[in-house]
Amino acid sequence: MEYTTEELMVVAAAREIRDSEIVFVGMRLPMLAFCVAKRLHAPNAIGFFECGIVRDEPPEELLYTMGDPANIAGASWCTSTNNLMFLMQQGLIDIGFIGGAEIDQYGNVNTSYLGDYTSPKVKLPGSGGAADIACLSNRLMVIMPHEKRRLVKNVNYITSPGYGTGPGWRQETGLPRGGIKALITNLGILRADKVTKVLIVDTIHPGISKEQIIENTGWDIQFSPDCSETPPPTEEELEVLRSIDPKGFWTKRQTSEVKTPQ
Amino acid sequence: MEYTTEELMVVAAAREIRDSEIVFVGMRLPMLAFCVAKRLHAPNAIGFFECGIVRDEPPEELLYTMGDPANIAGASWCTSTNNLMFLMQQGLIDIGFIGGAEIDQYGNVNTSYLGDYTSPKVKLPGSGGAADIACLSNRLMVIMPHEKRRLVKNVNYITSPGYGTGPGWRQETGLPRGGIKALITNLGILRADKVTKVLIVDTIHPGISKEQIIENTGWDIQFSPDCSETPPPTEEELEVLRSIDPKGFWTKRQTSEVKTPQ
Amino acid sequence: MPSSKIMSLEDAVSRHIQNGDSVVMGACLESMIPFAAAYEIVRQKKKDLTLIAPISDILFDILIGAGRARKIIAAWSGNVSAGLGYNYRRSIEQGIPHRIEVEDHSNFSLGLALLAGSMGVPFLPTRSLLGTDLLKSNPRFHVQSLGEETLVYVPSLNPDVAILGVQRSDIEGNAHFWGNLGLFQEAGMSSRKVILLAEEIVPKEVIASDPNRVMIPGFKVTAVVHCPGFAHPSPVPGYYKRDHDFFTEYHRETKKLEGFKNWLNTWVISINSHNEYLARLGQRFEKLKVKEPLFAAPVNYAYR
Amino acid sequence: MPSSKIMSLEDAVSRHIQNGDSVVMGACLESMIPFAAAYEIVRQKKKDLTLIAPISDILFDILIGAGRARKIIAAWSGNVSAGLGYNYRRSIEQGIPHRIEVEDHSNFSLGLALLAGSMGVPFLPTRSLLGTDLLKSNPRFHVQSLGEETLVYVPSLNPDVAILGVQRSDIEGNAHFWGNLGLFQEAGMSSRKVILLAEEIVPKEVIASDPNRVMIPGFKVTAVVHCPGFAHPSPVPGYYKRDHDFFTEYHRETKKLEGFKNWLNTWVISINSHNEYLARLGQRFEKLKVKEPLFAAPVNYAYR
Repeated sequence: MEYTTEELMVVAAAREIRDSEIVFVGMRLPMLAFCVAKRLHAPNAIGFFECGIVRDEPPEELLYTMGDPANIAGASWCTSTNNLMFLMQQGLIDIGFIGGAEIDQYGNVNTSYLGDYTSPKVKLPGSGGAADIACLSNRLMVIMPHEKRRLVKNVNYITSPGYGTGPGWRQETGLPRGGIKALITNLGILRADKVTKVLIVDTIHPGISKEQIIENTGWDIQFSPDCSETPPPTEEELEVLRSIDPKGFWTKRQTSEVKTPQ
Repeated sequence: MEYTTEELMVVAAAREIRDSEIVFVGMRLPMLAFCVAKRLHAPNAIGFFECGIVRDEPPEELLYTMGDPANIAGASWCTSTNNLMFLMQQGLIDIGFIGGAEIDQYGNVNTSYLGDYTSPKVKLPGSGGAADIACLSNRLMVIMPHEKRRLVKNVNYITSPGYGTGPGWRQETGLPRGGIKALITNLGILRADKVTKVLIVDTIHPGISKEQIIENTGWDIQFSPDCSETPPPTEEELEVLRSIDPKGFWTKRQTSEVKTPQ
Repeated sequence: MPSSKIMSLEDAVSRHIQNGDSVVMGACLESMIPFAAAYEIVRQKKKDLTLIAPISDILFDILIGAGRARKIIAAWSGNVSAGLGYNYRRSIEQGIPHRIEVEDHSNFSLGLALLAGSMGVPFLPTRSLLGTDLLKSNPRFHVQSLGEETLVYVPSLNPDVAILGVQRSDIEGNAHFWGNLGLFQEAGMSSRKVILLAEEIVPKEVIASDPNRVMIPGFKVTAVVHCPGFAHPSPVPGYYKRDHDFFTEYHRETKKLEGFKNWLNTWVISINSHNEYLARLGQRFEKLKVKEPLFAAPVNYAYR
Repeated sequence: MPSSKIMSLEDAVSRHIQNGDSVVMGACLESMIPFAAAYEIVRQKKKDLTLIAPISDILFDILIGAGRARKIIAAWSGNVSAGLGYNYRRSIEQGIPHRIEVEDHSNFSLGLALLAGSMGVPFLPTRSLLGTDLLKSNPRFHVQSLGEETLVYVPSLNPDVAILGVQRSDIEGNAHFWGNLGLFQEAGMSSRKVILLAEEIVPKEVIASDPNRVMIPGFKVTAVVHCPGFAHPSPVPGYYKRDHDFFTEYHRETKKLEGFKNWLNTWVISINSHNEYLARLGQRFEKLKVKEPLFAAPVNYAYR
């Protein structure tokens, strides 16, 4: 079956969610990933939406924002943003998803300012709940386009901390847990090296070359010794995904280059 | 009209509530006082019940506890104990009522331990919300039987602070506001001297002598230069009160000595 | 797919309460107090419990008298409509059946302690309790100056178990609660395990039809017990009234130790189950049940 | 006896929002955002406002572009379903129409700041934000060691005014709210004044029939505005859906300053009232209204 890069990214994200986990769901691709996981391998996963919604069933309509009334109807809990953040601060959130404008070799994400924050070149929207998810969840997942200007050696503003300056940094900083578990891009999946905490390539998406990844990464990117190809979406995964987003609003089936499985 | 001492105490307490005030209502006599005030001179008063209830209409039945379902039906807000305490901590509660086992010359109330708290002679029930009301409300009202063993020079355990050791003590202690406004007993009404902060007699109930008050007070009790007689309940006040507690459950009309107005 | 958490009261107490546990026993002050669970704790002879609640009417007095408590963390312990708790006094004043420890709180400070536990922070600041001797008798409070201000830092509590009552729950522990909240939500969110006692078990769709009525998420719930009448003699809004006489009788009958032993035998030990308890109450409980429905205005969650 | 707080949107904005005020503009993130009040603020040329919200979709971008804001205290500002906010960027990057100040927050830290204000304490502690540069760009955060732990102390916020939307209110400001809460309750409790925009005004008895559905007490409410459609283009559960296209169009049309000026003139300045705005929307708004009722399960508050 043919699929788009975005579909591959959603499926890759879905595979990171294990059954019965509590997931801090971001909008767009993570929302779809949560729904795919629920329908396939993680039927008991629970979704937290930071506007104050907890769901154990996917909503009946495609969401444009997490506050759409379709996300409220049939929710298992409607409550305050604070109550959900409290539970995350307790350590009860297994996995959280965020996006970003920039990410660096240690998985630190910037969604606030490009350039000096006192007189920035570009003002980005800001943290939302991303800083909280990066600080307090057990495993942080980041989803971003793979471009040299986005995957930079060091971000100049940390909105959402990964491993900071390397091993031991989170503990020294006082963060209670967590750290970046994977960066899913349109070219591959990167994970932190166990020793150095620098992001290295774990799998490369079908049809993508190592050179493309090197060219599009802003630091001297390394490849895991076990580096392999990202398994393409299965027919089942695609079917479920397309039943959730039939028009491909978030997965760009209308506009994006369509891939044929290798 | 005849009335009991308890009826006089309720009416005296009701008179302390001004219109549109927010009242932290205790159980028993203060509950009745709030209802009397609402029906007569303070129709817009609002009652806070620490179990998490706010009312702007009295309940339709006599309450035995503030958590009786009759107190929930028709409430204007059912919420958490914390939310009500938060608003009090902000300074929004005008007047709060408590009872006590012991009170001293500075209006400090003990409802915790008689004797050394490490091996007390008598274990009392404890603070409940009384300590919070005494610390955080704008005006504290205490209602107690007038006995020498209860009105003592110094309590040996402060559950609910009045003026501590005298002028300036609340400020030095860090308390943001408040202090005892009146102590209503079965013999009279005591208020803090403006300068010394010691409780002195403001009014004496009808039929009670100064000597009775002196005999039943554990410190060298003084009388205000303006000391007068507590105005007896009016017919209207008694009618309203008896419509709320028709059997005199809380005002002991069955058991208590009945007074004839002087 | 959803796995049921339904179990009997006996199993819930037996499996999920260990000797030495800290247990929130009701958190709504005078209503919805889980007496049925307290009685079962007595029957199963659980011991060395640390009991936590702002005010739980005579429930603490019963458990103290029955020798089940090592310690209480509370703002108030007695008999709300009738007066003092005699077992509490006997324990502290005379060491009968043994002397329990007391961690003194006010309603607010206990609320903050459970909220801090819910939030996952070590303390919360307050302006309450300044100048009180609770700061001496409970050395866990910490007074801190901050610029020109003085605050009390209230340390967090994360109880081992919360036993909480609700009107209705589904089999997974998604539940509806209404009435005054007390510290219900803070107790549920801060505790490691939650045992729900429910007047009714309803389909999941009933709960999901009104997610704003849910106070704690189903995934925090460990066990769901279908236990109509669980709160007697305390009330459940929409279900039954408070049995005022029961509290008055308890007060009268437990003044002497012998009297309490008789009371405990009559109402707890000689009874094998909650159903037998209800049977013993008989018409007395029937009379407490509400007869005049009073429905909330409809709420529409329409989204299309 | 109850005194009515009902007033027109024009009066509520005119009387209760002063130049220089700090104003919470919606607290539920993507839903129930009080756009009608924002438009009226633009028409009345209120200025030097400090805008507070975790996320209020394009509402901040509109007010920034219209020159009404001096400062924003927020976690996120942009266009949730369509991307960046161009006026926000123009203000910070180019000083157009003037450069606003930004007090950086995360959703959680803003939630804690408003909660601290609600609680009446100067700060609340958190483990979030450690290691982030929000601690640098917002110097009001304070990092504190406590034994072996490190905490961030988030300073309290007490806004001058909260403008909040609800489904229904009585004339005194007792109101029912349902759906995701966001920071609704914290915003209402912490603010000195509260302006409620309500889809419906209902008799007091309707609200009193379900006191658990009330989020902030009526006495905290300063003004009640009957303003059906107040949240358009954001949604109100049970009333109308989100107008996704409106956000997409805004994004497309406001990329250039001229485009924003046209947009503002079309949708705000050339319109005299909220009713005219609804009339301009016409069938577009009708189509957003929900058509399939979805009622919550009944709840019985019976007490006798």
